[in-house]
Amino acid sequence: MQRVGVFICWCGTNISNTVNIDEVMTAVENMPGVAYSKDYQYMCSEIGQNLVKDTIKEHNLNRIVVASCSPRMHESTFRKAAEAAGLNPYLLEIANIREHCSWVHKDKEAATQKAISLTRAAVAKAILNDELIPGEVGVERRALVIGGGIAGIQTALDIADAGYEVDLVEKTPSIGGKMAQLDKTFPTLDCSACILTPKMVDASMSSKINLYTYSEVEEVSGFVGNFEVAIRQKARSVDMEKCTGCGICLAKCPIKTALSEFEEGLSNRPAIYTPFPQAVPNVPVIDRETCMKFRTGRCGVCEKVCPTKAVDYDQKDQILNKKYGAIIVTTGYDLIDLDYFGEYQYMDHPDVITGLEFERLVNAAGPTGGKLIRPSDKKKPKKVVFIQCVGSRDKSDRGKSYCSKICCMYTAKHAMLLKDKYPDSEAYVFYIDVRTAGKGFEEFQRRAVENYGVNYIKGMVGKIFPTNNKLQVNGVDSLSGEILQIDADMVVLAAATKAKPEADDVARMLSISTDSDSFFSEAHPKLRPVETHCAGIYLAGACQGPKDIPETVAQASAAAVKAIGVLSKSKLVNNPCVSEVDKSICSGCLACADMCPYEAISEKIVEEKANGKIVGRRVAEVNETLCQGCGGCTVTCRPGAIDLKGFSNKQILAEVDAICR
Amino acid sequence: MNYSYYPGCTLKTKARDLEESALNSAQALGVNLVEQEEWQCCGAVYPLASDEIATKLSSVRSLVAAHEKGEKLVTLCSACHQVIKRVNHDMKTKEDIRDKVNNYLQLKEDYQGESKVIHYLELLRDDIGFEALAKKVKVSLEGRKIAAYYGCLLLRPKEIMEFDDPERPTVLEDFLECLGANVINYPYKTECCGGYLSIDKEKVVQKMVNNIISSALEQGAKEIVTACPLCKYNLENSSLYNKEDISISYFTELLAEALDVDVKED
Amino acid sequence: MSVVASSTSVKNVEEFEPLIVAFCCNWCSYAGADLAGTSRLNYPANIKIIRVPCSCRVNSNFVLRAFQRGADGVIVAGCHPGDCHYMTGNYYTRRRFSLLKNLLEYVGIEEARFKVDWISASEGNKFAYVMNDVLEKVHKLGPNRKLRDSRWKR
Amino acid sequence: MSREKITPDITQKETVKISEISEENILDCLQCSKCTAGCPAIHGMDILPHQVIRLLQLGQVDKLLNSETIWSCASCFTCASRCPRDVDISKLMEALRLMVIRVKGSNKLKVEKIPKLLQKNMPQQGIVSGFRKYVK
Repeated sequence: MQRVGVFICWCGTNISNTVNIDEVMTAVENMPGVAYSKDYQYMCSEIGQNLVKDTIKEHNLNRIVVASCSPRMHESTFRKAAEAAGLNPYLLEIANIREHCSWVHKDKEAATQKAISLTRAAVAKAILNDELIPGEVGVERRALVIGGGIAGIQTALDIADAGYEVDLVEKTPSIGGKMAQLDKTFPTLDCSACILTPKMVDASMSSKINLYTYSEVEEVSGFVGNFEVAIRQKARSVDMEKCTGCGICLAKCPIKTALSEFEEGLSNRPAIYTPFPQAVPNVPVIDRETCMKFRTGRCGVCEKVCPTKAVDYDQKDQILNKKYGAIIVTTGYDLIDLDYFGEYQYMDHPDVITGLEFERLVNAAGPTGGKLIRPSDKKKPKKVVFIQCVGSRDKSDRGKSYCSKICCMYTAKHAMLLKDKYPDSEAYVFYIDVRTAGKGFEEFQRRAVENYGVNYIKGMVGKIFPTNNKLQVNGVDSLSGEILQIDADMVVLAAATKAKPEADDVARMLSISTDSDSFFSEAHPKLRPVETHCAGIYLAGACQGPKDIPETVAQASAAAVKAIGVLSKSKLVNNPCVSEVDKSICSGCLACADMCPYEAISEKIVEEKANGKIVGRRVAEVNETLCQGCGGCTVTCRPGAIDLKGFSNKQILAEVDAICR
Repeated sequence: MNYSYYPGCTLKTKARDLEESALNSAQALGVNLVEQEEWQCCGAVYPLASDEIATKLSSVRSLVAAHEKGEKLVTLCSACHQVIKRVNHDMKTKEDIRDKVNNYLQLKEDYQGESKVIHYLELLRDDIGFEALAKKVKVSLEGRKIAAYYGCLLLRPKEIMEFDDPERPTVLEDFLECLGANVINYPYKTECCGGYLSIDKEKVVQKMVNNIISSALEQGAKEIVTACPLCKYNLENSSLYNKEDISISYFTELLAEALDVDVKED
Repeated sequence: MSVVASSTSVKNVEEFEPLIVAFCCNWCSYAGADLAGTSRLNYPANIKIIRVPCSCRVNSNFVLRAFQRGADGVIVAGCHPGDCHYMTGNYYTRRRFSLLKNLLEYVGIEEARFKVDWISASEGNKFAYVMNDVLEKVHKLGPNRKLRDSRWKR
Repeated sequence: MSREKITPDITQKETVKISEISEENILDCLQCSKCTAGCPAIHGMDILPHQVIRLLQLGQVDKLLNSETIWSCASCFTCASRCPRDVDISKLMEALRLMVIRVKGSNKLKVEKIPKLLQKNMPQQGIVSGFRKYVK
């Protein structure tokens, strides 16, 4: 005889404002199987949980239904409470009367009736719940970090520091990411390279960290604790072991005209190149698209000049297959394309640049050696206009509807860097709003205004009209209503940030989700900010949403802790909601095995007596450690021999019946 | 190839040069622009109010006529082009307008925006192709410093006009280039000339057209081409306008000239 | 019309209150429904959600049973094709239910009563939209009588 | 300047009518003022385009109906095509003009003016546009 206890949560007023708790209580008391029911203001609080625990014992309850918020929120909380009271945690069901009821309905009567209906369904299901015992599975105690920017580097260092092996996969020839391209960092104005390069070196020197640069993750399968990953190491055409990084090949390469990706196209690089002098590893790659040897078969200079014979034109891509316990995604961001913002002349005038290009132009190691000059005529700019929100907070098809978060701060930084270099120059910043939420951020921006005399103009720029040697910027000061026309020497655009173009593919490969802007979705916007919905896969940095360096690093360390949490366990418990085969009615057709995406179902020969003889009969068998519990096989099964524990046919039909009553 | 051709009011009166040069050059290119029967004035401006249906009817009549003949509908005047294209877009995408218009017109078959409306420039670019056009040029415009003036109606709104990038269009420049001209680029080419404001806001229009002409002059242009009679009128009323310094003509006039087609002088 | 609105005795007996059962996959659509909740988007209370691990867990039986027991509409919602948490589950959903749709059409169930859609965890808006849309269409169609088991009274 | 009591109100009749005619959502605007910054006819306006929307958001339709701005807009769609919030201000301007001229006897273009315009060789297209924009 099942004795169901039903606990109804008010969630303060979140539920009780729209759902008449008393009416639900009365209805629940009359539901078949319900032995006890109780409502409370905050069921998830300690008192609420104790209430559940105590009444389980007191009233000898053997099935529990909690009508409260989404099971995605507190199912595990209440399962733990049930377990503490000596009940198998899988005997508990949640009725979602907050997210699916009180928060989406206004009519109290209708919401109350729906809450009753949902609770009735949960009770009907709970009555059919069975005790489930999770299996155990071993953990591959190694982590994979995808993306070698500051987020990836920090995560890898933290995991390595805890004593676990980490593989760091980076698509470009060097780790460092966007941060390596920056000149100074806000709000302290310390040099980006000075704080980043030591970390890059640490990562390469760590015995626990394996760097796979110029590599891409190609395939991911498996699950938490046991991911199987294929990594493509692209052919570098240079032997990593033999190369000493002397750089002779770079100097001798006859091709000098490829655009440097690292310098944002502001300078050229040879066909054999390292992205920047402090690259880690300091081993060049040959860009086969531009290399003469690869294009025409003639040349071979680099091979001839290499003192260690490291150049290898025949090198091929290699696929590495490795296993990992946890994966951290740190793939970063890009700036949007400005092709459709013709009014800013970015595509048509060399003196209109992006913020990232400005970073390179002021950087001592940049294309101008740190001399801030106009790209067109190499002259000192006297008047520089900075335009914020180029494509940010823009819901038209040209831009992104979100705030890019970093531009207000870096624009203030750029204006100060300009004034530092040329105190007699003028800086104008067009903004919609200045957003400086962050420690020391407001003070930093005010310093630009108060100490540096940067002109902040609340308003936008309509269009830039290039005249013979100036950029005539037509704008407005919306506070005073003054129409402005500024003859600028240079314009810097704070282009919106966007997710990497490959983000959707990465998400698909990892079975994690993205938001509508292709940023990866965290499991909970507040309480699980670095986890994904896929156990064992974590996020850090701007691949999850626009972020500055301090936030990225904090998130990276948080993701590392989460990963270490997995790696430090010798065994992980499995999801016990897996498929099981009733061998007595299985016909052995194995349609289920064909369908299973995890290859968790295989054939088994069972011996049984038929006409006095022992004969073998083919049936299907589920490997419980491989089964992930999707339940797809249950539908393929013609005799109906496979069922899914925790979501059995009977249970779901009971829910349907209860709802349709 | 046959096209339905919609002339519009001004091309039969003040802008006869635009029509004649276009029709004659089309003939030279083997394109037959057949004037629609009993076309009505499009209204010159697209009715922006959602509750105005009557002012869209004349455009629909032309669209339906072109649809019945199974021909693309070609326009020459920028204003007509915008009005007819936008009305067609409404018929295609806005159910309430479509229902009301069809109820009113009582056609044999409901019209649902099937016709394709193209500007003569689109015909040259997409149907004939500028490369093919370049081969037919008899008198190259080599050495002539010509600036293209788009104005507003051809380009915006871009999702409906689907004509060219509204901020950095190239179709007129590409066109001039294939006639052999020395194309002058200047940033005011997409700025509005003032349009109908010249009726009683002449001062406002003066400033607008002066900006355009001085920018073109600064970049060294000697000629400006346009596709719109009102643009031409406004530009020629600029205080900076002077036939010796800068002449303003329709793009079709240059086309006729390059193809060595006779155009009657008025 | 004599259908009593879903167990609400206070409501006008004549008023048709459709009952719609929605099967939502745990990873996308159920989360999308949660997001609709946290974003306080409104949709009618006539929709009742049943959580399943994956849309491919939904057996055609469940859908038929719901109609039999008096549901006026059924929705099956899963992750977008290509985004299934279990890699390929929703492809099976898509195929299975295009078949079921044919069957339902054959037995005379109006097309609008059964909807399979893809709603991701980030599409709270879409969730509310689909729910409202289905409800509106079912409301126009009136109560489902075709598959209803007469012994089962709602 | 005196302190007037203004309660922001977008539910009043005129604002609702303008929303209906234009089918634009004035609440989408976040006052970036890009419309004003790019408007080529700005020198003929007493109220700037971004202020037009702000006044609509505040429910101050009267001020707009008496402004020069709505008659100085050439409907060139520069603002609409650049608006980061997808607000088509040209439609709002049209709605405001219609609010004025749909009242009997409020036409802005007097027929007596036409012969003079024709004399000046104004293309028919300009005159027809004028009739559509200034006369109902």
